Amino acid sequence: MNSTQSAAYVAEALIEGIDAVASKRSFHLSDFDGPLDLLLFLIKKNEMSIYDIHIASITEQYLECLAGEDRVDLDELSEFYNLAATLLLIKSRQLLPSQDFDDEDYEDPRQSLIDKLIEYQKYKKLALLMEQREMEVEWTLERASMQRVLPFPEPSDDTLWADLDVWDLLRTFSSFVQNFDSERIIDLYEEISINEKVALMLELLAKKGHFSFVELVTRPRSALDLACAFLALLDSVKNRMVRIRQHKLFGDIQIFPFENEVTHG
Amino acid sequence: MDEDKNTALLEAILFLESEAMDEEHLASASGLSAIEVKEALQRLCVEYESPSSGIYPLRSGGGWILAPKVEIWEDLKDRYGRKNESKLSRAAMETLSIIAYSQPVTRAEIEAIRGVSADGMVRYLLARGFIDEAGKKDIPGKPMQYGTTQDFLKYFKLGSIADLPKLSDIERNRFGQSEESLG
Amino acid sequence: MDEDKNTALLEAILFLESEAMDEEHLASASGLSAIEVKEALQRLCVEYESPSSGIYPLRSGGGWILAPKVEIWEDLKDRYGRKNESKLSRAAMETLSIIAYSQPVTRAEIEAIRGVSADGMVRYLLARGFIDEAGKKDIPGKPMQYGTTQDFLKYFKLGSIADLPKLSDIERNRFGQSEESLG
Repeated sequence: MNSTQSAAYVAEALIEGIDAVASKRSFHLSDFDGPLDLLLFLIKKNEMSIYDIHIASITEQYLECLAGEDRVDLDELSEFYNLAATLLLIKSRQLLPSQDFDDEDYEDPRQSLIDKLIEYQKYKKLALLMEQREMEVEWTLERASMQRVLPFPEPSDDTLWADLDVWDLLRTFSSFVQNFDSERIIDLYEEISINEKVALMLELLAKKGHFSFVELVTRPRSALDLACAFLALLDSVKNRMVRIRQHKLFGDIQIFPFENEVTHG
Repeated sequence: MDEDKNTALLEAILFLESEAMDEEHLASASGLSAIEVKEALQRLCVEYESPSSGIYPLRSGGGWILAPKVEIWEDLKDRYGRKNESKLSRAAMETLSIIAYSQPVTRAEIEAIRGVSADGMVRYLLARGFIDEAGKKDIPGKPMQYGTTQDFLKYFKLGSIADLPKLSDIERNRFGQSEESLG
Repeated sequence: MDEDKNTALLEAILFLESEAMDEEHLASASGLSAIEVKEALQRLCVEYESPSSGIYPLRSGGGWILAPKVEIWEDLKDRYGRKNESKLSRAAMETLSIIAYSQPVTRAEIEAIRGVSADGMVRYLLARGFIDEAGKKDIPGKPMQYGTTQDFLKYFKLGSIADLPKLSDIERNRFGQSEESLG
């Protein structure tokens, strides 16, 4: 569906929507964006022209709508009653001989209501155009986000890393931690984490080829440290990262890289 | 040739930027003069008209941005598309339309047209960044006036206020003289 | 014409992607066949050869990516190159600190913390030798995890990962008040 088609489709759907409301026997003030919206709806429903409103009948229907409403909040309701008052004023003036109002200064409330309705109708139409526009552009194609820069300097370029020490690293990391709620950082903030133990295990494997479980426990008196080390070990065995051997029950556990054949010793 | 070089430079800059850039910024980023930027943009627009091009320089909110062509959206939507899930309500759209088409406009003027309080809607539109304060009106009480923002243009993918959708001639006549302000 | 359409589609996809895409991925993203992708890429390469083009499809690590032409780097350097170095080193530093303190960690996890794509930075840190692949994570998709290397330890003068300072150590080392809230 191209944009023109979809715009036409929207317009149709909107008109259908209005008809659907019109065919409903009862409707609510909340269906309308304000008193003028309701009035326009009644005029359309009665197939009248804005320039030739049958005031008596419209006023009656308008008041009926208000009478049936008890849920709209008072502020909104007062706006609806304001217009009701204007309608009643126009209706009452129509009952009086017209020459009474020939005065130059007299402002015809009927004319000003018509002007208002036309003005409002114009913006309703414009709002409809804007809505169609919004529909036409409802899809945006997103470009993957990244810092688009010229290619990085060669990896050998050490200027980037000049004068960095491990405290810079911690400081940088802590700035992230500050921005996270406690639930999300629980893994990060944990003094001893399973991840840390997994990392240490990888390091020891790379350094030594194989090592024993006690080397994994850096704080022997900490139960948490021990538990994390053990959980990390179980995890790594499950993930086929390492193999383990134990030469006797409750003895030390030897840890080997998974691919290496387990040899005695 | 210099012309080619300028065009190439502009193209690369538009490619590297992810936000719309106005001509002034393009000039400062490229080191070209305002006229050179204008001419290079024109040439780029022509080059990208080729049916074998899938992107083109799009005017967006007073600036320029490279964007995929509308004709191939359908093929890209599934993978790269994001649907706008925060559409404006009817009441917000009416208020916004009044501001867009009659700016600058005061809250009282909006209320007079819609027949309801505009307070909440104006605040909402301000919060969404679609409108902004646009100076005080020179009448007693000096009420604040409102106008639309660059973000408004971006949201509706309009190059400028002049690109706002227009009423048809018939509708124009129907709404009579009150149309003047729309130009 | 179909050929034009395919070329346009490929161009738009390369524009929207920020990472190099191999032909297989390009085919699945575009819905074209492998041969159509190859042909469209060829046509794109020819089109971008024009001296008025500032970007071109670049073969990078088995994939394709749009990139500014080398001839105009000089003109772009100030804004998009050197000047970005501090920004670049910050991004690299941030990524490295996350990997160091949360290892092993997947790219998606890094991205979740930093809020931006980690692809370029991970690649850079891999190339720099500070990080290495550290097994796949046992979750659906089996994403690769990353950890720090011996070179990393050497560079930061650490005997082991266990020697990385802890957040609680900050209390004992005065960095200034901004850090106190961590305590």
